[in-house]
Amino acid sequence: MSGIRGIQLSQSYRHYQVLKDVSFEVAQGECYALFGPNGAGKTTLLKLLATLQKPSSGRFEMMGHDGIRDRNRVREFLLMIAHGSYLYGELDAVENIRFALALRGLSPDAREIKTALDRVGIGAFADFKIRYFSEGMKKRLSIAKAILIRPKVLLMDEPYSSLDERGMKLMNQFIRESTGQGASVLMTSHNRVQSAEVAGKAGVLFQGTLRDIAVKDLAAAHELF
Amino acid sequence: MSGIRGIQLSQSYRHYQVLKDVSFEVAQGECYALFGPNGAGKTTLLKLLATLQKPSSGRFEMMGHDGIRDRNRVREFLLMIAHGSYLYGELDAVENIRFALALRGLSPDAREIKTALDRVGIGAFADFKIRYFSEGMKKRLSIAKAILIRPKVLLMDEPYSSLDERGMKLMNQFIRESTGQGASVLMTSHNRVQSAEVAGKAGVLFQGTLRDIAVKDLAAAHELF
Amino acid sequence: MMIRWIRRFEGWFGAAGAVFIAIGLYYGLAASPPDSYQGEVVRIMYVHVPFASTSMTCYGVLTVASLWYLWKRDPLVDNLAHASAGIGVFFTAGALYTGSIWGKPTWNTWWTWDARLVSFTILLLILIGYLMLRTFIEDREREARYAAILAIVGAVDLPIVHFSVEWWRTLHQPLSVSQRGIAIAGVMLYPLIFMSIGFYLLLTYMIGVRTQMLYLKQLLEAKRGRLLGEVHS
Amino acid sequence: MNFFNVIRWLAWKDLLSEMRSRENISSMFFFALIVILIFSFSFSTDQQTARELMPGIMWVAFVFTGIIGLGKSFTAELQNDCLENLQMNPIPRGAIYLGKLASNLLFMLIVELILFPLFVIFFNLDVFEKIPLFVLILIAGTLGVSSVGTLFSAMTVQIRAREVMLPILLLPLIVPVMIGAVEATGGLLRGDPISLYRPWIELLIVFDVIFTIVSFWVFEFILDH
Amino acid sequence: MNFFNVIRWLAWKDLLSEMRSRENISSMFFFALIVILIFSFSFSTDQQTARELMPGIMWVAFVFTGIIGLGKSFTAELQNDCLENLQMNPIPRGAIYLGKLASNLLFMLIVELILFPLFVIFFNLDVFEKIPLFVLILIAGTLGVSSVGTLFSAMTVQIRAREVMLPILLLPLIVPVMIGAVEATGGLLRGDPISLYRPWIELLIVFDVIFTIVSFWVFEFILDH
Ligand code: HEM
Ligand SMILES: Nc1ncnc2c1ncn2[C@@H]1O[C@H](COP(=O)(O)OP(=O)(O)OP(=O)(O)O)[C@@H](O)[C@H]1O
Ligand SMILES: Nc1ncnc2c1ncn2[C@@H]1O[C@H](COP(=O)(O)OP(=O)(O)OP(=O)(O)O)[C@@H](O)[C@H]1O
Ligand SMILES: [Mg+2]
Ligand SMILES: [Mg+2]
Repeated sequence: MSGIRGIQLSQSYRHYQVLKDVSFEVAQGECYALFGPNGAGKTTLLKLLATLQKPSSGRFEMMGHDGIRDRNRVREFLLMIAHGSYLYGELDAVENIRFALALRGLSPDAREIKTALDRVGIGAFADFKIRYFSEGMKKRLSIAKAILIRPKVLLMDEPYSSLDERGMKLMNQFIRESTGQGASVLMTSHNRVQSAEVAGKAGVLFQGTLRDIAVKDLAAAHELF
Repeated sequence: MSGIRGIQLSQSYRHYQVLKDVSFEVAQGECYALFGPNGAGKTTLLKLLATLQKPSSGRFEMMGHDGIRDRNRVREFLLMIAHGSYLYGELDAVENIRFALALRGLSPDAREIKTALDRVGIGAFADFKIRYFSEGMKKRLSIAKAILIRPKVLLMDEPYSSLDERGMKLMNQFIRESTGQGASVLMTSHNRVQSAEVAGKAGVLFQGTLRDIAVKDLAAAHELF
Repeated sequence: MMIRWIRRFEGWFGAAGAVFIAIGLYYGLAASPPDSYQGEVVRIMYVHVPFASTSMTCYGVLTVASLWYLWKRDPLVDNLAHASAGIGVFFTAGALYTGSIWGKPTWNTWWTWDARLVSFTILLLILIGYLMLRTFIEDREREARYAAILAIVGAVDLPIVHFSVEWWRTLHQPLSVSQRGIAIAGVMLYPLIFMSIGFYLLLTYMIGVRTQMLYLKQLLEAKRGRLLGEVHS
Repeated sequence: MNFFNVIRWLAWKDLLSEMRSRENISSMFFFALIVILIFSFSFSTDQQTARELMPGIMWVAFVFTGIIGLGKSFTAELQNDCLENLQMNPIPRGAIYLGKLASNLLFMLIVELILFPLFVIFFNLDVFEKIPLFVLILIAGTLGVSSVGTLFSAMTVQIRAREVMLPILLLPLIVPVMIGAVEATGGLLRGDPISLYRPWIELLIVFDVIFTIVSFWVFEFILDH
Repeated sequence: MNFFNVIRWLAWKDLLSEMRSRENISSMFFFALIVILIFSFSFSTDQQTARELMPGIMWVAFVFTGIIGLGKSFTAELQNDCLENLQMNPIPRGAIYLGKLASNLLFMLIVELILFPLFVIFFNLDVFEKIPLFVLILIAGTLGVSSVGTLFSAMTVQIRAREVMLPILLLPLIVPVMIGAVEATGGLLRGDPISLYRPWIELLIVFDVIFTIVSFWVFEFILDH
């Protein structure tokens, strides 16, 4: 049973077909890195998989469950880390984590939360309102949340963006840990160097279609698209 | 006369002092790359220089003009490229460019605009509403705008973020061209590799203070902060 | 400079205010006779009128301080404006409160849609709006700037509100009860004068204390900020 | 995931945010106050007419204030894409509805109860022995507004022109609620025998029940494709 | 940079956006329509009272509609941080004010003129020979609302709780406008001799002049530190 399996997914907008019969598979414990030019449809693909919009045609499965029919099942597995940080400005870091976890039926104790925040380097800001966080600090908080949730399927839209170098390392460490525990990770990225460190599989989305590439090609100098 | 000169700039927020007596200088035709951990105050520094907020203390000059007293003069020189793209969702790419340039008293002809859009690779989307643009496409449009405006001082907050590789190259090409024509560029970045290609000078903002580093250190593997 | 000045004199103002008010209360409650029309109720006048006029003065201070702030950008002047708005709410509410207590026996209603009442209520609303605006802005400098703008625009507006409302009501119908004709003479004048002077001294004292408090709070925040900056990053 | 837990956490989050920022309740209160004053100004020619119009003025003010509160209820979820997050989480949509309804209803009722003494003063009412019935009418009317209101607020927040679309869609639907509430309040204040305005209260309750059930049921289709 | 050019371009941009999306005018129109209906429902006891209340109803509806339009005017500038961009550009702040005032005034007047025939029908008015004077009152009242309104809209858009703070700050200040407009309209419709309501029209004009000048002057401090 694979972690994520996309089967001929298509998405059209009013003027324009963005995804054309995209199929792919991410095994459990595997990280798939998705590249592609600006406007290729990477974010669109992630949104489909996150059950945020319905594909124009095609279907997908997560942990063996149909992503459209059984979407409430699928939602128990997946976690998305995207440009929006899903945080409430008036609550502080700890309260935001509590709330996010409560929605999944989890109630971590204060020590666990503290450990996670320390690990991502924002322990000192635990009682700061999110409104005052910088972009990178919000991203780090998202990692802390993911550490505590331990999802089976991780969808990440440009995970490295707005993170500093230590932050990127942290992110990769977290991805490696997740895959180590059997999670499937699908990420989009423009950062080949960082992605190459964790990706087990890679693909390029170009003109609506997905083409697999070798991970070692990521390190090579030539252009992907 | 230097392009940008910061003199003991400090910024405190209600709870918190972010910048402490930061001084630096960017000559004309020079590109300064600013690094620093998440939450160091890089974005804050750029906002001060862009005349968007007033420093708690200290002052700065651009092209010899005082940035606080003569801020209307300074605004004629500077252009900021930041996370927000400064674009109107209901207008298309060309109209957005026209509007942005009109505010500076420029009125480019259709051919010029077309050339700039083609150069940044979104010529085909010239009459698309911005609302439908992906993150990277918006960033590219910002570059096109900058190409047409040719500012004397360029402030850029994470210029490479959400650009694909070709986009990053484009950005560097544009930066080199600008400095070649005597512009001063100040950018923040988490991407050492790309920045090293264009930066003539670099600094690290850490715990509120700015420390100059050698550009060749950017390529080296050790940690900056 | 100014803050030292405030600190030196405010105590005297407070003490003098208390003395004047005490004398005024004595005269007003004990030594003056009841009014021939209104009886004992008239004694509310001795607090109502000072309340009303001090609250107008508060808005005056607020306006001047706001203009001054936009011109010089002195944070202390902003504190003064902030303080006078807060104190202004207190005195305005006091005037409304005593007025409506007075209204119940004389006009036989707590409230009527009369010119003065309405324009005064609008004064209160502007002051409260001013304070709310301040709480909804994080940035100190912007908070001061926007608040000053609101105060100035309100200052232009208040006379217009007052006069237009007055025209409106007088154009259409006579005031339900005309109370302007109380003969203020002799025994009733003295307590009023004492109370008024006392209220003005008290006002000065309160604004002084509050300004100083806001100023110190700001200093403290800045100091704490510098410390936090060292701890955190 | 426990249904009632989700409701509790959602309401907790809204109440906590409110206690932090004190935005909603204080601003709704003053908005209502000002609306009442403005109405009284524009409509009241004499004391007698003013008292006759009072139930109308009161309910129009409550409904407008409610609409402002309802609008903010879901726009608060737009920051950092929090709404998408709710959508992606494995929680019953109905629980989201009830959680939001609870906090909306609570905010509105608090504001109305603070305003009530002012009405008594402004309009010289004499209602002290009628308070229980009055509170019943208040709750019934407010629930009628906020049950559909919460539904529509979730809907309009995801479309363009949201600030206007909420009142445009909501107001026509709640006309019966308004009529019922105005008539019942009028009857009560005039001191009519209860048998005269009892049908209006019954109408309100019928509406409440129908609206809440229907909204609860269709809410699923608003937050999910 | 030419002062009038900036005004022209700002208004052009707003009108173009409006023509594209047709958001403001159509939604303001329906909002006003519904408000009027709701009022008529809640207040009308008999035909005679309804006609007497009509100027009040009309102006309350216009003012609330105007507030909605004013609110959107600057929130539209928040998308993609466009407001920051206006602030960073070397353009006179007064020109921004007048440009925005122009488009706001225009939108409001268009809506009011579309609604007017409906009033004539609903309330059985007989005004055909009075139309020029009526339009004068309309323009004077609307300018009074939108002159301060544009100022406050720029202010509140940059703070928390903006949706509520705009009416909270604006409504008390425009009480004289409302009174003047209601009285003048009432006098006109009742067929009073002009000398009776002429002072109200004068009040409106005085208010317009004072407020436009004051707002123009202080606007500078809103968009600049
Ligand atoms: C809520 C109700 C009331 C409010 C808001 C109110 C407000 C005011 C205001 C603003 C002033 C002007 C102060 C100044 O110009 O310095 C004033 C003065 C005065 N009020 Fe009231 N008032 C109220 C009720 C009453 C009542 C019920 C009475 C008497 C029956 C009364 C009698 C007076 C008198 C005698 C003065 C001073 C004389 C004058 O300047 O005209 N007021 N009040
Ligand atoms: N709602 C929409 N309506 C019409 N077109 C859309 C819509 N949303 C996205 N698009 C178009 O779909 C294409 C893909 O967008 P998407 O955001 O998925 O790109 P992306 O691969 O994530 O790009 P980037 O690397 O720049 O983030 C773009 O060309 C965009 O213009
Ligand atoms: N309005 C504000 N009020 C209080 N604190 C703020 C405010 N804005 C920013 N900060 C704080 O200032 C610090 C610097 O923020 P800034 O956005 O400048 O960081 P940055 O260097 O750009 O970080 P990143 O790399 O993550 O973008 C952060 O700790 C942030 O919490
Ligand atoms: Mg994307
Ligand atoms: Mg930043």
